[in-house]
Amino acid sequence: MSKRISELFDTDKKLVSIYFTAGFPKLNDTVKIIEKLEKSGVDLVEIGLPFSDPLADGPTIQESSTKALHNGITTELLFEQLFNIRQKVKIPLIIMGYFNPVMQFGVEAFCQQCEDIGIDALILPDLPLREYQLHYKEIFNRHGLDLIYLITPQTPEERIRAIDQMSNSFIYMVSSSSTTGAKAGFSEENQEYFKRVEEMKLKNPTLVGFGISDKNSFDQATSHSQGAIIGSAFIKHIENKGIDQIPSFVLNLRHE
Amino acid sequence: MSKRISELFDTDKKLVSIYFTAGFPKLNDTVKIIEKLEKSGVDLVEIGLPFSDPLADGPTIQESSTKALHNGITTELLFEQLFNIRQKVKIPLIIMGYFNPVMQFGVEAFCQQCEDIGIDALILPDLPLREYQLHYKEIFNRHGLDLIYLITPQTPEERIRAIDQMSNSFIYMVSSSSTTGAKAGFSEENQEYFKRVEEMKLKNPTLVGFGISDKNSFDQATSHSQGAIIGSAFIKHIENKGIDQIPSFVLNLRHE
Amino acid sequence: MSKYLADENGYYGAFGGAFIPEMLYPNTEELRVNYLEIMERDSFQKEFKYLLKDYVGRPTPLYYAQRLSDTYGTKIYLKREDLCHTGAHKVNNTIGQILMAKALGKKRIIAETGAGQHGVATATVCALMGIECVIYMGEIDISRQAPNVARMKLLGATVRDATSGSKTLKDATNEAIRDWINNPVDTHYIIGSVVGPHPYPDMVARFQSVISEETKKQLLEKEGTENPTHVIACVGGGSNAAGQFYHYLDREEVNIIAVEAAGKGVHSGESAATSALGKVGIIHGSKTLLMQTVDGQITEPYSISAGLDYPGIGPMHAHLYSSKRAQFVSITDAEAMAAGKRLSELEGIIPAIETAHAFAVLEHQKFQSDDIIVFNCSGRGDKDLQTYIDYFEL
Amino acid sequence: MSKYLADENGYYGAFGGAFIPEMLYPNTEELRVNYLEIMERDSFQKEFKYLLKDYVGRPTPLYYAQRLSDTYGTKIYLKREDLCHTGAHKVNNTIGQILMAKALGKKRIIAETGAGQHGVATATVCALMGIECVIYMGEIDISRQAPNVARMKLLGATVRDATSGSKTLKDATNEAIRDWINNPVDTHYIIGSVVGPHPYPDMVARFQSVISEETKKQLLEKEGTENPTHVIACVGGGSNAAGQFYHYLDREEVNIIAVEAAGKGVHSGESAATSALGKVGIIHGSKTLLMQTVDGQITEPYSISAGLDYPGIGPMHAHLYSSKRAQFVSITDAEAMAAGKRLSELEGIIPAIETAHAFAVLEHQKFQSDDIIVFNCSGRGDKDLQTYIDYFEL
Ligand SMILES: Cc1ncc(COP(=O)(O)O)c(C=O)c1O
Ligand SMILES: Cc1ncc(COP(=O)(O)O)c(C=O)c1O
Repeated sequence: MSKRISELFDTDKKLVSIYFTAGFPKLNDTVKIIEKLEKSGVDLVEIGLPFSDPLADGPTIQESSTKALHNGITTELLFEQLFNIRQKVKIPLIIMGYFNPVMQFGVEAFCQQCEDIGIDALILPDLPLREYQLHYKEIFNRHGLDLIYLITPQTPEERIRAIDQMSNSFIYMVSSSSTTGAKAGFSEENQEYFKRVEEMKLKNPTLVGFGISDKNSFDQATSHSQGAIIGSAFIKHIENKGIDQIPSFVLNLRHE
Repeated sequence: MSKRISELFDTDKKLVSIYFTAGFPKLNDTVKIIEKLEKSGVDLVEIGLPFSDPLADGPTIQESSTKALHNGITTELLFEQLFNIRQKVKIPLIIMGYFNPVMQFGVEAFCQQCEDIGIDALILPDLPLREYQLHYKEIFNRHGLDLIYLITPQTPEERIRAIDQMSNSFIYMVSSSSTTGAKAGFSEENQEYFKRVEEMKLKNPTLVGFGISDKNSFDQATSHSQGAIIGSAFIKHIENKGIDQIPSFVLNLRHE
Repeated sequence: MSKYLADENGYYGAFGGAFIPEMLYPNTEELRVNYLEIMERDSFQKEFKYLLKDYVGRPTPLYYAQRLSDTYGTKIYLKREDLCHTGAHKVNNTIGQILMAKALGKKRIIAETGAGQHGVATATVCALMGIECVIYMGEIDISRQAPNVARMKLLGATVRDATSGSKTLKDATNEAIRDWINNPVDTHYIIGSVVGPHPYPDMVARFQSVISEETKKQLLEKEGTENPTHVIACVGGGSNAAGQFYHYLDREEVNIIAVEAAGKGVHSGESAATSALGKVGIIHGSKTLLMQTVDGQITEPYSISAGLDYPGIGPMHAHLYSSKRAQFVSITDAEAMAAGKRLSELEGIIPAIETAHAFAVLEHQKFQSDDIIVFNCSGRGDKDLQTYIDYFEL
Repeated sequence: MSKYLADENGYYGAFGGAFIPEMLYPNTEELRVNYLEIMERDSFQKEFKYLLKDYVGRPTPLYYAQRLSDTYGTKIYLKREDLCHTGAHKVNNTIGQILMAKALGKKRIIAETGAGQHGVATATVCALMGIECVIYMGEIDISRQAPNVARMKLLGATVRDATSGSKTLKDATNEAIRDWINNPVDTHYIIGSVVGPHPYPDMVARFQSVISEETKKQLLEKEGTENPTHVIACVGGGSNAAGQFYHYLDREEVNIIAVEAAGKGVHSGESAATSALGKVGIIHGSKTLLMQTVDGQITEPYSISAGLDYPGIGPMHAHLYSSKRAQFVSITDAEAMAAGKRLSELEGIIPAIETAHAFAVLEHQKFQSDDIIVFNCSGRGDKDLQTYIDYFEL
């Protein structure tokens, strides 16, 4: 496990993780946003590598991806933007993207770049476990990268346990079987699911993602997990208010 | 055979027969036209009883029929218009129409009216021989009416002879297998057909109809027959020049 | 010989015959003298059956409509003529007639069309045989049935506009007949329904009779009997109905229901309900029931479905009506549209609007749970989508 | 097991698999675990075959195209999928999948559609079964395929517009997948081609394999051999091709020709010729050939035919391509349109423009007089009339 990630989870506090789309709203906002997030007290950042067809995401993230691609973001350019990032921020950085752009870049080359830059882990929602195990795990490991797995309310206990076995940092607990940005707030059912997973006492910690937009949903999400990931709500915020208002967004999540 | 018709064919001259549509161009032109035709030296008149779907006729006659119907002509009204006609004109008068209006009026009633008025014969192109013989001949004969049969270049010799046997006044020789107004002038083939029929030495005289528009075609048509029937060309003439110019139309047919 | 079929002079009881001008005599006579002999030739039957099978896609299924049956509490079968190549039963007849034309040595085909279904079916078989094809269509129909006009052109046919009269089907028929008069030797006229002078009604009915021939066999397999309790079909000219009724005509235990278009209502002045409104008369060479003025002028019919928008019915149907062998039902535009929608939603089959008229009978009449009803599902609704769209504001 | 069919993990050689987010895992897993067992059930097979026969109108004819054969000096057969209910082969698959959905206890169906053929086929089977149906369609496609949108609505389906991305098929697919993610328990997603994550490509190919199953029998009757020398089909996602090739895959003596849309020219920048332009990548859950930028962004394809306008091909076809089992041919818009017109004029069959691409091969390649060529005549051109009208100014 990446040291930065393991240290992070070694606290009691509820972790705030923010997802944003690289190259959005402006092509060169990527690094600025990461810096501002760290300064605002965010614990972990997921840098979205835009994809033309992000089928696990909702309209907000899809639109931001489309705009970022239109702005001219490419995998290569993202790596260039992140070239010096570790001289600027210390918090764990994760790249989240779809598998096709990674494949086209070359999995080996991609991992090498991540290692060089100091990326801690990857989230590739459409890279199936089996494929990963068979073909890519060895490469990832060689470059000190963790692959973060997702689980959903429909994931059977057995499979959660298997994922837990294979995971090495944290588990991304999708709040409901929903694309990002689809729901707001959590139902009883959702909460029971959080509790059920908590009671499984997995070896890895969990972060809840999807559907978290404010302090209320953040608190609900983290009552049975170690933190939560905010994506669509954050993207809407910087789109409407600009990236200078990032601190207020983060503040509002924790205090209200 | 009607006396007026038999007397007419007792001459050597080439007979001019004119077809026009009753109630056209104006509703009450019917009688005026007949009078003018007689005065102009026309030998025989066919009064067209308009029908909505005159499938043996070309566009000129169809349009005149449509207009006449629009003007308000009906079978009853035509008979009213013709009520006194025999006090005005002496030449043979024939009513030409389709069988459906006759049927709706009642064949018996229709023939009675014709007899009362002094109509000499009927041309009902869509009343088949067989039907006529079986159901209507007796009625027609009782009212002193002849039914004029048509023959065409395709009519086999045998059938021409049969028609000749059944006919009692003259045979309407359709110049080519064409709807009215379809062709202008006659081909070699046409002329051969005229000759062929002439050489059959039928008991009835023949009048040629369809495709006669001027002196030239009139002369061609009558070189092997006793006369010709002009329809579409006459209707076009009165439509364009008015009914006052009828004498000039007839003159032009004979002298040029 | 069935008393419901044509006698040798083409009469169905008091109806039928050949009321044609002498100019058409040789054409129809050639056909009259030869049609039965040609149709009975082995080579003809073989090719006809071959093309119906491999080209048209016959036999069409006799489909048990489960959800429709459940809805109306009776057993309903659909004879799926909508699955025929070109989308309706019309092609059964054009296949037969193109073979007839070939056997007679004809080099050119003409036809009339209203909605365009018969025109397309004719243009199709002419393309298949490589024979010149001219289709007459009313000027007004040409503009409102643009897709079918395009299909005919794509198939290589010439579409000629009938500009006379009301510029619709009746006038297209007049024009086609005129063309035939003017081309008596090399041209065959493919009439699209069981109308026109003898031998057309009989010939077309024979070609379409494959529908009930198949139905008998298929029903026997499914229900253990060749006979349904009811056969139901819409009647424009009456060809799909003739085909569906044919082999049941003499089986008096089979009830026959013929469905006409009442347009905006039988007595609205905008209707095509010939049996209800018509009187005996002559139309297109046949003595039959037709809509006309007291003066014997043929009137313009109206129906939302172009294929039922004809002022007459075939003489067979006039006879079935007057002999009471068939029950006639009039269905309004609104009832037909609702029935079309219902069939779409219940069975996933969007019927032609002509066909939808037949299905509307289910709302008019109660059937028993053990009745077996066969509908002629005469055509598919693809050609009618614009009407459906406009009507239901889809 | 054929080396050209999916292995138990859904791989065709290097292609296939299930590259799906975890959110879809339960849905596809449920299907993967059950589909073979369900398909093999007697009751399933019985109902599937019954509906294919009585509802869809199968077997579709294998029609010997005389005039086309004469023109090209070879023997040409057409597998008449254009005669299927709803107008194309697509319904074979939707019938299969709706029965699958019922067996899995699903209460709601979703699907994506481009030109609308698959949407109509899906809405049709949902009406047939009385199951709720939501169809995703790109906003742009909705406006250019209005008649098919109307058909779906008439059939009772809800048509939802995909407003993301390029607002066409690719995006409709994304939206449908999202819906499925959001409704993992009660909803079945009916994919319309041999694309998507395992087990879809295999399942859809099996449902479509009825095409070559019938072809074998029919050709044996007609030519005394089950094997043609060539089978030819167009490839959008590849379902009609998969069905036509299926039972011939292991018969190496049968040449397989797959036809892709070259749009305005393979290298014009407006093309959908995936095998020529694509590289290995992941699209809609499957590893296959797809058109993409060097950066792995999926590019917008272009073809005059909406059904071929897809940036990928099914993994089976990627494998057939890379293993050289099949020959791939690219056909431009202009070649396809000309081929469509030719088939219309020579055979009286107006093909879908997708299908017309396949026939254009006859102008690309010379066949021997004793070759036996089977084309999958995958669909009829009714849906494409506006395109034909515009293109040929009819
Ligand atoms: C589908 C369909 N059904 C019925 C008809 C009516 O014709 P007929 O009464 O000759 O079957 C038509 C005519 O176009 C039609 O297209
Ligand atoms: C008639 C027809 N053929 C072919 C296709 C292409 O799909 P596939 O490659 O899955 O057969 C379509 C798609 O809509 C179609 O409608």
